[in-house]
Amino acid sequence: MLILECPYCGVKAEETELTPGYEAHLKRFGPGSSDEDFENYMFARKNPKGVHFERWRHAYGCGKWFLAARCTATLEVFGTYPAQTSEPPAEIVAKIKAKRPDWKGYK
Amino acid sequence: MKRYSVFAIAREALRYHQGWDKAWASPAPKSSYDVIIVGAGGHGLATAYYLGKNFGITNVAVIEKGWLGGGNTGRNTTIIRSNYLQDPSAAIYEKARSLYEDLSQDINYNVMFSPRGLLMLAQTHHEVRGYLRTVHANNLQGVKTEWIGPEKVKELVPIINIDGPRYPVLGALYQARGGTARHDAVAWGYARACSAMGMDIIQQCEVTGVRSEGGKVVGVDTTKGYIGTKKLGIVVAGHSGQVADMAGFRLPVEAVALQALVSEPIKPCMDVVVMANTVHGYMSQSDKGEMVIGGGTDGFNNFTQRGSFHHIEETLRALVETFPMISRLKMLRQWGGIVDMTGDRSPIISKTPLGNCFINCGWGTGGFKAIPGSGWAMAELMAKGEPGPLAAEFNMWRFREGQFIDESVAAGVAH
Amino acid sequence: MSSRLAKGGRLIDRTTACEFSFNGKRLKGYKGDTLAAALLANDQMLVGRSFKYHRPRGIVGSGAEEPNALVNMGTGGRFEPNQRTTTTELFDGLTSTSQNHWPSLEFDIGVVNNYAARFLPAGFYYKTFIHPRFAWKHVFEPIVRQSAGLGQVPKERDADRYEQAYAFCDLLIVGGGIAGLQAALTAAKAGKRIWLVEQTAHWGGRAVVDGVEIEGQPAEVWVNATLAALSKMENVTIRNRCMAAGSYDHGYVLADEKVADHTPGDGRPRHRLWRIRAGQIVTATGAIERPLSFAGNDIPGVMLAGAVRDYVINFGVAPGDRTVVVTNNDDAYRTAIALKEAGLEVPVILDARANLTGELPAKARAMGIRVEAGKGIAKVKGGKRVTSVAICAQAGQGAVLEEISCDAVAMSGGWSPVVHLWSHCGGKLNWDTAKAHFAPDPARPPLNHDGSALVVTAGSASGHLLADEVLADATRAVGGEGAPSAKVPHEAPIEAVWVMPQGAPVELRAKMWLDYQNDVKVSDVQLAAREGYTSVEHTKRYTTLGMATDQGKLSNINGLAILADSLSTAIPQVGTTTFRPPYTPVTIGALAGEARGEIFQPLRRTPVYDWHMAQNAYMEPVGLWRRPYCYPRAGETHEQAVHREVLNTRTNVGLLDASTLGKIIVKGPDAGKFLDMLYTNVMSNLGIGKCRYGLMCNEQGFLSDDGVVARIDEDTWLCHTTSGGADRIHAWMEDWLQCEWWDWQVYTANVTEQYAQFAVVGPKARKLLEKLGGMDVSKETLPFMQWADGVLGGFRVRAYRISFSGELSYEIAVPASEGRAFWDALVAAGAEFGLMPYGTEGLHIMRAEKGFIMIGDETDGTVIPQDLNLGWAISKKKADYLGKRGQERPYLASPDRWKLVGLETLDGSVIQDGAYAPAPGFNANGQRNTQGRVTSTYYSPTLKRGIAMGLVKGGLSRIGEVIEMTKLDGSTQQVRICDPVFYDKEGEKQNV
Amino acid sequence: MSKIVSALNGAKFDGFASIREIGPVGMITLRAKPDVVGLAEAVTAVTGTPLPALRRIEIAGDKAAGWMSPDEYLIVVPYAEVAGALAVLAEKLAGQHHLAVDVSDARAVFRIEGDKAVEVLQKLAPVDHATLEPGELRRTRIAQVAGAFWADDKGYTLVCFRSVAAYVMGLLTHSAQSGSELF
Ligand SMILES: Cc1cc2nc3c(=O)[nH]c(=O)nc-3n(C[C@H](O)[C@H](O)[C@H](O)COP(=O)(O)OP(=O)(O)OC[C@H]3O[C@@H](n4cnc5c(N)ncnc54)[C@H](O)[C@@H]3O)c2cc1C
Ligand SMILES: NC(=O)c1ccc[n+]([C@@H]2O[C@H](COP(=O)([O-])OP(=O)(O)OC[C@H]3O[C@@H](n4cnc5c(N)ncnc54)[C@H](O)[C@@H]3O)[C@@H](O)[C@H]2O)c1
Ligand SMILES: Cc1cc2nc3c(=O)[nH]c(=O)nc-3n(C[C@H](O)[C@H](O)[C@H](O)COP(=O)(O)O)c2cc1C
Ligand SMILES: [Zn+2]
Repeated sequence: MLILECPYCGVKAEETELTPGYEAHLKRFGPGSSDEDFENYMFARKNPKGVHFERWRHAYGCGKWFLAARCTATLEVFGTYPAQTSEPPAEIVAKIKAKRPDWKGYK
Repeated sequence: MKRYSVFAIAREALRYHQGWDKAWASPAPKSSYDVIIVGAGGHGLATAYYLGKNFGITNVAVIEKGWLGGGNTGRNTTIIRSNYLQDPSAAIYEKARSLYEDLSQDINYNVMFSPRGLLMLAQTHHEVRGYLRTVHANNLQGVKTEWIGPEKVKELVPIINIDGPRYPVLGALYQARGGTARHDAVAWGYARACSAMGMDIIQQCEVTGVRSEGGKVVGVDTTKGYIGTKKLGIVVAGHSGQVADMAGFRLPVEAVALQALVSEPIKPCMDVVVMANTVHGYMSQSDKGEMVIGGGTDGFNNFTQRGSFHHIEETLRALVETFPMISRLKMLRQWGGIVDMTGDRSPIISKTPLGNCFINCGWGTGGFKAIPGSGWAMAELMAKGEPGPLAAEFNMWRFREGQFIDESVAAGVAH
Repeated sequence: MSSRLAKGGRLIDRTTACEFSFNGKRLKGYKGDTLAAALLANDQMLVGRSFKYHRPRGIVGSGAEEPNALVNMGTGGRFEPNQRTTTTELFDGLTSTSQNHWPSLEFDIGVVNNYAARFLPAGFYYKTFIHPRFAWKHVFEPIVRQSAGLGQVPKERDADRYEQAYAFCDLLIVGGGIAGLQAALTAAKAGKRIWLVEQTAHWGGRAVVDGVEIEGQPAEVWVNATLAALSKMENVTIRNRCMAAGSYDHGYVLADEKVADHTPGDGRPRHRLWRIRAGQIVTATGAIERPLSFAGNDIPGVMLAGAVRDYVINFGVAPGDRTVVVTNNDDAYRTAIALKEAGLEVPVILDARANLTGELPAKARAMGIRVEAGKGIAKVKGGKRVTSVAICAQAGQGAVLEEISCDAVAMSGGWSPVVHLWSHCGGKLNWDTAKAHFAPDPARPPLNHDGSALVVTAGSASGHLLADEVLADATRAVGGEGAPSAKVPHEAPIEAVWVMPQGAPVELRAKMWLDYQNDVKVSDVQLAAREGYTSVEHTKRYTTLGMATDQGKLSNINGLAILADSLSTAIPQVGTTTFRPPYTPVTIGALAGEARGEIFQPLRRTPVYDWHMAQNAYMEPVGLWRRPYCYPRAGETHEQAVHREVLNTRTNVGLLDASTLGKIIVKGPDAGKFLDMLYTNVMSNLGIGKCRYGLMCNEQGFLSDDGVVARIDEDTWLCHTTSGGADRIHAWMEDWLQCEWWDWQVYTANVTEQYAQFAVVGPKARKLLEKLGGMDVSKETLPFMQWADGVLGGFRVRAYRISFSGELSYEIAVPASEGRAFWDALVAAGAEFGLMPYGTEGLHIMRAEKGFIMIGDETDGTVIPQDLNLGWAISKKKADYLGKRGQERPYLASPDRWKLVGLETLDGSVIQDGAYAPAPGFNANGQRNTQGRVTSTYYSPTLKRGIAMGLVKGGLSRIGEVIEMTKLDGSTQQVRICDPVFYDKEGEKQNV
Repeated sequence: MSKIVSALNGAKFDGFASIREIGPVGMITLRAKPDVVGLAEAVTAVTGTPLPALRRIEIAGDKAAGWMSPDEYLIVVPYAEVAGALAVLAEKLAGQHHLAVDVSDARAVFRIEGDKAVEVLQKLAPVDHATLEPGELRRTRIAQVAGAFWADDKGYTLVCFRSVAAYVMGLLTHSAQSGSELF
């Protein structure tokens, strides 16, 4: 039963106040994109056993989507940040690297 | 291998059961095999078994990182049914169900297949229409199901509350020869049968890398060293993403936790399996007497084999409404498994971008019932290099083409 | 013979007697007794039967660990099976019956299994009952099932209520022994917000029974003082009768408070489930004593030494007159001493260890108790109770040296820390060879959300067995210093004993019970090992060791030690099975909490809900809404009512409560652009005051919702969604705005519930509105597909000229607070026009008569708009919209897709719901080929025949063709493909 | 205006805390980013309060302004004054990207009062009351539905959606029953 801090309203929300939204930082491919790009956008998932960047919505609170860096094996949360972010923030990446030296990085 | 029978038991009883052999051998890996199956869950073991039985391929190793049957095969609610809506699903699940009918005799291991009847309650008009559709479809697919009214539901399940104020039971989709089997026995029985054919089941051995040459698989790195192989079958359920990654491709799969629980045992009170999808709960009573109850999935990637507790609460609320008598039973144990959910919630039995490497995954919340059929189809795919009709539509390219096999459409879920 | 002692009993109140019954016998106990203590006080040694062999079972323990003494308790709505007598507080009027036997506890037919035990070893059913095939289901399984299951089945609805509550703290301390109390006090003084929970009704744990001295006083004095100090502290919350059931990720702990189990029917909730979110969890859960494995160790009268001591000291109950003590450690001597001090006989203490150097053996000897070193029990004799023990050397094979008559045996195989809450979220254990137990490894704790230790352990839960160490550990666990001093006798080390005697032959091992409830013996574990079920998890599942209702609290460690021995490996190599919640079973009612009956789920009501109910409307769930399906009149079937409602609407005027329809406002400079992405057609060019029907698809291209969009002003649109779709579509809009197009200037607001919305439908609709008066609703001022604000009958309204029925139709929105009054006004004014309300089924039929699709009927998540001939609503001009790329995929673009058509039977009958159209031949899997299916099918009261829509290969190009459709009885019927618009194809009626 | 009826028409329950459905209360959802020019003035003009900061509600008599999200405010005014308030907002925020809508009828409002009023909420919402600051508006989950509440010295005001008012009343009633006090 996770708790994640909403970066918008600062509430340490328990999971039941949130709705999960799976992998973050997906790039949308629309008309004109290749079959492969579209398939990857829609379906291919990193699904790592380890550090994962993912989407959550503070559905029962401020209603905002935010992103979280979380380990899917230990459920440790390295940080949360606004959804209006194209790549994981540097300080979160640094924190993960410090804690998980063998982490292969976000890409 | 010593045949199991009541006579064998009697003979052994006289000497305090000192004479039984190992159910399966635990050899060290050979340097190479014709086929390696990664994952000794039900699907992996059944694949190996039918490779041997149907194709005579026995130079096979099944490699398991933990103890065989310890993945989802060892932690599911054992529901077996084939009343699926879409043709490809109905075909493979019915194949599996029919193989279950005489699996105990086939592998000389009592898997306790118990076709006690299964019903899926319809509690809204929408669900009624969805299940009627399934009955019509099943009739054409050769799957025997029927629609029954609320009185018949009550007759089959005396402990049910059919006129709950919120969601009265309007009828049910009934599969008389759906039911349950003893989950561990399925894994153990197949393992024993594979071992008897000379296959190697190598436990406590994790695959850590997949090696290829010229676009074709040549072997795997494991915690017990490198092992060569001509063909590789990846059958690792919740860990499919990880092993696919080793083989260099990505899957339309997310791993999430699915939970289940049992109550304390009570005397027999419910002979059939009941699924109530409107309120999200399903329940059966095991031969030991516990009520076996399936919970929901988390909506986030999770490899911990434990889920969030509120799903258990949601399930129990639903079931207390449907079966008021369970309120004063007690939850004895809860647990979770890591299920592999695909983009259309249907499985993948497919060739892969890597030559001679095949994958069987995506059974998600409902693959126990499919074990014999899936093994049968996967063995055919691996032996021939091309899918047979059972597997054909479950290829991994269907997502790109948009050819979904979507079961959720009939108001159903996939347990 | 077990009996009540004349004196003693810390916990009982001899002045308050409680009458209770067991198997119909009326018995007496005292307030403060557990049911187990009271049963023992009445010499009720035999309390149940084991699971598999139906062997006689007596009380072994005194708390949560008890595997045997389970009863059916209560009657009617308070009946409960498998109630653990050792944790059940006695109350006046308690009724109980024993379990798992027939016809009676004393004479149980099922005991034949016991005589056949040799033929029923672990896993026997996997090896047999294989032939003949049908026999398993029809012969063997029924027998297996009939003998399985413990307690009886509750028959009535639960008479009690339950509740749940949230709590938050810095530190949750689990366990109210001296470790828990000390940890709580230390942390509380440091200012932390503390919760302290204890599962029993009492404080102090073992120390108060064991005669420990703290700060020079009996432990009880320190316990009371500490408790008093804690109770005064604002930052401390204390709960007894409150069991921490499980620790979950990120510091979530469930604790089950048994509020009124001991005072049933007093009006309070029976249980309260606390959902505690703790910064950190301190488990001070103590240790559990292990049985010893000797032959006959399951005969009633053989008990844990600590439990025997508990009964004597806490309840003034003697489990036996002559108790033999058997042990491998010093702690059990406390029991011998307590028995002796209570004036009871201890004929001998058998200690498996050769050298006894501790203070307690010396004290026992000094009290005149015979102590035998290096000895053990070869066999316990007796049937339904112990009659004697045969003594042997621990070292040998069990040659009997002497037989000693006795009526009870107190055994101790050492103590195992309670690690459940530590282990569930991943805490690891170390094997401590010196103490012969698994203890938490502080270096490998379960992790919290920030990567810190989620759990720390304190006291015996850490593996410390001596009170001074316990207190020091508890202080350290919460970062404190300076523990109170405790005086404890020096204890010599334990010596691990896994079978007694060491070289016991198989005949004896087949009589040594590990799991008392599930009848798993030493020989069963050895068999599992022999057969290759060598992982401890395999052994568990093959033998069912530890899977009973006590979850192996007594048996697990002994079992894995036997397994390790059988495999000639070390215990840590074997490891433990997985610890899973709950710690002890939790009532399902408590887990369901308040969510029963009326508040099982939210039931969404429109402002007119009460009116519908007062009319006896037949309601149907639509999402969480409840909507009238039809309004049957006296003597009418639902079907008749629906037909009447349809015909009346088509000839007079009908009234529909459409308040559930989703209404979302979308506003901003980029709102038009946004809606053009969301809908398949163009919304940006919709004129102010106008309405347009639109479709929404998901990114895959599948149709997900539809509805009418109204342009309110320059930068505001109002989007109607389906009733079930409002929240989903609103969330979907926000998702795109927040996560993809966050630089677009668009705001949304879900105003679904702000309005009551009613459809006034039928040829006389306009007349009715004109009668109410206040705004011009003429064709000229308010033409089809336009809207206007105004006043009707004195109400502020927004009227839309839209039609889902093909009739002249207005949808009129008023503020929800005025909804009921407006509805009443319509009903009153409508009387002269023959107004009748109609329900969802009438709505569905009328839309089907018109060939309008319904989300959820014509769509099922696999259908694209093109399949439904809705190409006209898909803009060809737009470069992009959600779903466009998905629809370009080969399978979605294929000309072979099934497309929407009308369907009618040749004889006018109604096609069955869900019917398929078979096509010639079979597919590669032997399934009949198909060419289509019905999506909506009704009897049309307007046309007086069956009408349907369906998806058929080839679609409208096949109009006029006759195909077959399935029937449930396996036959088929002939059906003609036709235009899906069955009624008023030119749309003349709605445009008037 | 007798035809205006709140969701439960003033239902009441007295247990260890007293529960009252009140209303109708005038409410406006105002969506705008805090940096919108004139926003604070506009809000003050309709409520007499300052623009609320993160998670705060500013109360002035029967009017209030609450922070709902980074771009959303809740404006509370007497029911009859909503139209006027909307007009003021429209005027003051003209030309600025914003959205102001009347949601008075989409809501149900409850008062929970009594010494142990907080215990009623502790049974229903996953909220640590000790961490709430005075004047904090908490949006959260009330059992199975969304809700928001804030405290004053007499008790709590709880807001939920109108369609689930009866459900919420059921929850509050269940929770406030005498004999089920938590502490
Ligand atoms: C709680 C729950 C309830 C369920 N209920 C039902 C039900 O009622 N009916 C139904 O039909 N289905 C049900 N299912 C689904 C069903 O259990 C699964 O679909 C099925 O068991 C999958 O079998 P498998 O052999 O593919 O996977 P598994 O049994 O999980 O086997 C995969 C194996 O691969 C091993 N592995 C993974 N990675 C590696 C590696 N790198 N190297 C070596 N080995 C590896 C794993 O250790 C594991 O043993 C349920 C699942 C769960 C979790
Ligand atoms: N000498 C020995 O061999 C030996 C062995 C064991 C214990 N002891 C003695 O026992 C005492 C240990 O003190 P302690 O405080 O560590 O343990 P304890 O056993 O005295 O107290 C633990 C308490 O935790 C409670 N508890 C356990 N699980 C719980 C749960 N899930 N929820 C709520 N409550 C729960 C128990 O009911 C018990 O009251 C010391 O006096 C020690 O000397 C001695
Ligand atoms: C169908 C089924 C029935 C079960 N019955 C019991 C039971 O009676 N007692 C028990 O302790 N566990 C029971 N379990 C749960 C297992 O003990 C175990 O929790 C589960 O297999 C998952 O493994 P794990 O908890 O070791 O991770 C059952 C599991 C299944 C799948
Ligand atoms: Zn937030």
